[in-house]
Amino acid sequence: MSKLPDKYGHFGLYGGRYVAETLMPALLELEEVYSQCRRDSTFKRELRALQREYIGRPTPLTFAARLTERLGGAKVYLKREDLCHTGAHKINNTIGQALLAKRMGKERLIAETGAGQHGVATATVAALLGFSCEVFMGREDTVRQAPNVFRMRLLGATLREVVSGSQTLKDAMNEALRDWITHVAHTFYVIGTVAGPHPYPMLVRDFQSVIGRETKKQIVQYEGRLPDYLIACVGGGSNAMGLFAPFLPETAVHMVAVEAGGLGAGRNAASMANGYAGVLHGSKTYVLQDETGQISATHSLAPGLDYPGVGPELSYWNDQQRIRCVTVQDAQAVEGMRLLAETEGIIPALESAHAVAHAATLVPQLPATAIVVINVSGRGDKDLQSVANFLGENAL
Amino acid sequence: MSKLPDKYGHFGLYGGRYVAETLMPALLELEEVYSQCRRDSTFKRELRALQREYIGRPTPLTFAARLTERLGGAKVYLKREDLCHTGAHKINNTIGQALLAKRMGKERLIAETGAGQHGVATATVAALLGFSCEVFMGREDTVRQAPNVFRMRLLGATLREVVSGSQTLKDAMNEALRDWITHVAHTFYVIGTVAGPHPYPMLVRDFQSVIGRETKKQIVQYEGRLPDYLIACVGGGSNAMGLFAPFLPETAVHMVAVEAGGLGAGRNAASMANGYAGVLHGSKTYVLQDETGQISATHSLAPGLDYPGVGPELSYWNDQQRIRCVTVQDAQAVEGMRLLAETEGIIPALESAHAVAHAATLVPQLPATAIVVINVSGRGDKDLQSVANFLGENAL
Amino acid sequence: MTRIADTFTQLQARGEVGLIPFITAGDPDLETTFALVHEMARQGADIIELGVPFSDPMADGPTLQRAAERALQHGTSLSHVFELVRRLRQSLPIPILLFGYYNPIWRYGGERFAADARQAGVDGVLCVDLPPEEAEELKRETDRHDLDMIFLLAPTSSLDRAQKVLARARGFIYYVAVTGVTGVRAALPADLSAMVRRIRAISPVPVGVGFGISSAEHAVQVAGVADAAIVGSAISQVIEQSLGRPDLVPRVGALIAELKTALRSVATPHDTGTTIVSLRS
Amino acid sequence: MTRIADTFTQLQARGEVGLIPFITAGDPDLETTFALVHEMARQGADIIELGVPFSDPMADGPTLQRAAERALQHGTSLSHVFELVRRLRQSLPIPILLFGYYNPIWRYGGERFAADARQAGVDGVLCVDLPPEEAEELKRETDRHDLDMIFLLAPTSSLDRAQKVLARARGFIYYVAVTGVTGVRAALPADLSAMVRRIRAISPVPVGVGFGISSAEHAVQVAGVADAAIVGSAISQVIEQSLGRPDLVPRVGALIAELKTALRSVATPHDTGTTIVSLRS
Ligand SMILES: Cc1ncc(COP(=O)(O)O)c(C=O)c1O
Ligand SMILES: Cc1ncc(COP(=O)(O)O)c(C=O)c1O
Repeated sequence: MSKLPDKYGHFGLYGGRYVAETLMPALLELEEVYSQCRRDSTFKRELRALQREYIGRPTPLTFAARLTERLGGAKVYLKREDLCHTGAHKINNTIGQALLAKRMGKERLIAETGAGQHGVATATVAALLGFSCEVFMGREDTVRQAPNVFRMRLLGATLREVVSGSQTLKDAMNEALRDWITHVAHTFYVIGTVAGPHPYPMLVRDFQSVIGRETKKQIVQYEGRLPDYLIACVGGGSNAMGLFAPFLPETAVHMVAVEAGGLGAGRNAASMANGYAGVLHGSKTYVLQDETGQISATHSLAPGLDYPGVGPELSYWNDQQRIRCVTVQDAQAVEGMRLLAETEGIIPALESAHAVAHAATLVPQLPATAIVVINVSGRGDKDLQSVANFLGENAL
Repeated sequence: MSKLPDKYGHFGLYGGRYVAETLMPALLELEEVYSQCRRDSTFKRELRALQREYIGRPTPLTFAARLTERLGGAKVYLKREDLCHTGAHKINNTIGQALLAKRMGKERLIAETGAGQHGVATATVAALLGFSCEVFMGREDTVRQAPNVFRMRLLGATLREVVSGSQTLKDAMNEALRDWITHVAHTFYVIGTVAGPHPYPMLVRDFQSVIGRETKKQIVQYEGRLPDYLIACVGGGSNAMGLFAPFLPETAVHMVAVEAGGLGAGRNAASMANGYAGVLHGSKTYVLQDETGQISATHSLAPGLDYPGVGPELSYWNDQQRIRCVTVQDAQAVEGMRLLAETEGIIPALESAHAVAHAATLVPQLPATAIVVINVSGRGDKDLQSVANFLGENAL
Repeated sequence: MTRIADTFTQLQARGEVGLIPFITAGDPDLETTFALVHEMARQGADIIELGVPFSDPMADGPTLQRAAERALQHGTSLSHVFELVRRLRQSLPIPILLFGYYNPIWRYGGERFAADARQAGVDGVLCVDLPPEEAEELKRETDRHDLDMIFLLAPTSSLDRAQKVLARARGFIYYVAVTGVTGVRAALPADLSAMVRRIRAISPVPVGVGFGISSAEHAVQVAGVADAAIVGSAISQVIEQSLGRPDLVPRVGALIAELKTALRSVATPHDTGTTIVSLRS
Repeated sequence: MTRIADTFTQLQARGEVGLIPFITAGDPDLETTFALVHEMARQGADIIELGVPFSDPMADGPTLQRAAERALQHGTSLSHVFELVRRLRQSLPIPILLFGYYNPIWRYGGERFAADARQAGVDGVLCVDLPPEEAEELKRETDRHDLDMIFLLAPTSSLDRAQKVLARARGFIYYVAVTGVTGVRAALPADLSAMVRRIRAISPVPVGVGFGISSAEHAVQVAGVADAAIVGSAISQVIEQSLGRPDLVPRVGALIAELKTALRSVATPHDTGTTIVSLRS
């Protein structure tokens, strides 16, 4: 694990704990409990058992033969987080946090969700471990991710539709924080990405790092060496950090973070490409905002990327130029989804399709000896309706 | 592997090859190719690699702690076919058949589908291995499983909506057979279950037996012994035979096949419970039919069970009383779905929910020392809309 | 010698190619079927193929699917078909062949089926989905009751397989003209004649050709090589187009007459005498 | 000595509990805010808390969220707020405290913010989401420009943490009355008085209590233990209910008068002299 963040939760300029005083004690307690648990072999054993026997880890690293052939450049491998229980990498994190919540004696989990994947993953672990659960979701997202709303309900969670602000992920997170401030004594807030106040960016990264650790082992097994490129989409950055973190010391491995270019200038969610350092939801990081510091409305067809911030650690590595940040627009992402579906029989989530779309432009420029790993962070089932609408098909 | 069927494809009274003469040469060729492949180490290696690196096998065997506690009887384990790529056990079979098709130099795959799962699984392997693909689906099913229709299209398959007969799975299979008769020279018919003419019931069983082989290894690892009960739902019977087959010689292991009780008498799809021996779609087996031998219309909320026949091997073992056959109705299945969702955070397919629902009545009658394995043959995402409609919720 | 074999002997003696029309019993009702059979016989049909409707006719195209649906709408069953044949037999001299799928027969019971069929006056039976491998049980019964069980060969059959099937043949062999399901087609396969010639060269029984024979031209084409032409969907199409019309029966009659005239215009095929090593050229 | 400290000294001298009303700058427009501040001062407000609107007010309930939305609809920014304060300062003697979230300040630039705030006549600043751990950078600037940076304590704060926060306190300490967000509430927590007493016993600065003080009764309850009562949502509610009405300003004035009267009826709390070992009982 990386030496970052420092003891204040800072990744260089970024990170920290910008929260209401009411929450500070809970964050300090969480930090303390987490630092015990990460050294506790019972905790680690329990986590590993659930990863293996419940989530279905390790997820495969699939050689994409036909995609490789189609793109005509580097060899392409896919890290298959789409095969995780509930359909995305999100559960790697919610399982970990739910185990922490159990340690802390909490009875209730809350979560914000955009795509609904983190909401489903939280509702899932709540059911599994016997917590009550409420999930905050912007009304706009409840419409475009309706099946996930029903999944959460089936899992016994209560859905809290958020009608304030832009009614998307950022507002859901505001509401979740408000609920947490109000019920902090018995409630654990399960944050869905490497954002939020310290220690969340650190612990979510750690729980997601299983992606990168497995990838490292698998690629060495298949190819006898490390990959040249890692590509991951970035909403808050948890699947990206999960893949990247174990490779950070390997300086020959290039890392590409793909942000949501949405519909182009002014209608996107590319916080690192288009944002400025700022403070949102508890940490300092790149934030899409206007010149007076008001947070911008964002757009991405991929609801999991439709967020004006990004995890502070990504901001840090971006400044360090350890990771390179690119953008992919809605239409390209849909093409990326089709490309992977038609060549490999894998329908990626729209979020992950951003990574595929970038690979489609990068890979042809690389020599055949190069190796590229794309993180397929989730499956696309949740996006079928939006893509059908986008394509103007009424066939769904 | 079992010594059944005999060289004519007979399981006792059942099975065989009841097809138009046009198809006989293709079936004989398939039998021949399959008998080579099952002894061919290259084929086996290729299949195993795809199982591991593409499907995501082995799937976990998950101990269901909270379900066990809730039911208050035997210990319950779940075999997690819901974690297979594309969301159900169906792909275990389509991968195998697609590899055979490649061996045979075919260019085109066709398939029938009810729930859409087998159609998606076939479209998936077609994309993966570069076949063209057409999937036959009854119009009624295209409506109730709309997301799967869109998935198949994204995967590049052509959907053939079937408007003849009852417009469900049985009619889709008729149409697929008609297409096959017409294009048999370059087309491989990927049958989705252990039904159809010999050698399909045998080869589908063999490809699905990976479920039971893994389960056997896993339960011995966890419990040091074999389970007392295996429970699986039965549409055509592929997930059931896949789980049961490797346990057939273990006479202490009880096997329960759960058929679709639908809405009760006259509106169900329980072929073994309510049918008579007959000939449908190429083999002799239990078939729901009237006294003049016309095939009955069936009903199940679970489209994958909504079929008037059953694999011939199940008919055989049912007569032998090696497996016990029970029925579960629509409403109980929906309760089974909720039960597993709320206690374990796993939303099973409506088909698999039949097995869960039976477990809910069986498990409380067993001692705490008993061990039950439920085959969670698929995940429920495809069923959310039907269940919402069934429950009268408009919240989806 | 059965009535079917007898018919072919007479045809050969007359130097004629047989016409075997197919209609579905009960389409649109049994009375019309009764009238149709008589009319077809009058217009020159040599053998009547009577379809036993089945709910899941997997070898049939849309035309015959719809014919079966019409017949099943008022519950036409095997018993009804036997009753129809019994009535027809009182005045019909030509052979009647039942054509259908195995399940209704199996459900009726093979032994009972054969006995009742014979007793009603049926001459032969053809199950589309009962290849020789699965036919033994039923064939034992039909043989015992001296019914001809008719087997099929198809464009996909190998020489090996043809020999195996022909070894069991009785009455005649039904050669499926097209790789496909029943239904009218614009053209027959280019290699049809060659295939039929080869089969005929090794067949101990006459060869009828069916599936896709949709016009007088097709009939003529077949007549050059086969012992009989079997016409199904084309007739059912006329029935469908004439539903509810008073002239349904004469319209079908006219088609039969036209087909028969076309067939009579062609000379019977003669044995080629070639040694067959492969069915497919 | 800053104007805020000064105000508390005077209040103590008069044996009075202070009233600190909160309104959002620019709600519904800056002219109204100007009028409201003057009216509130006239009706007895001791310090004015002026909200700087932020798009994502994560510690606020619906009432103050809507107030901020109204202010942002016509783009109220920090520059506008400074301009407003500059105008107010021409005739307003009482302290003005800016209340808001950190991002608009950070984006404005901490140094520039402190300089411009001081220059406009601002006396203190409170960032809801800037706990002492993260405040150092900004505090350096506000200290340099002699602005009071106000910190908060909450019902969840431990004694340890309270001591740490109090060590950095300037002006007064803001005690959050409820575990929750801003907003009117039917009742205050039962242990509120005990908690405030304990904090006051160890605080080097006066203690104001806010969040949820919604009525004269609440104000009286707080007045028994605290140095000042902070009232926000209750006022914004009146503003919201009076939108578009000519008497918006006097209606708010009436509420302030009522609250002030209630507070005046209560004697200032006296030091309890207890040794505090834990904040929570
Ligand atoms: C499948 C998938 N990928 C990616 C994301 C983006 O989140 P993160 O950047 O934290 O991985 C989401 C968020 O919902 C998601 O569902
Ligand atoms: C998830 C699932 N389970 C079970 C079935 C039933 O098929 P079988 O009995 O062949 O396993 C289906 C069929 O579509 C299915 O999708």
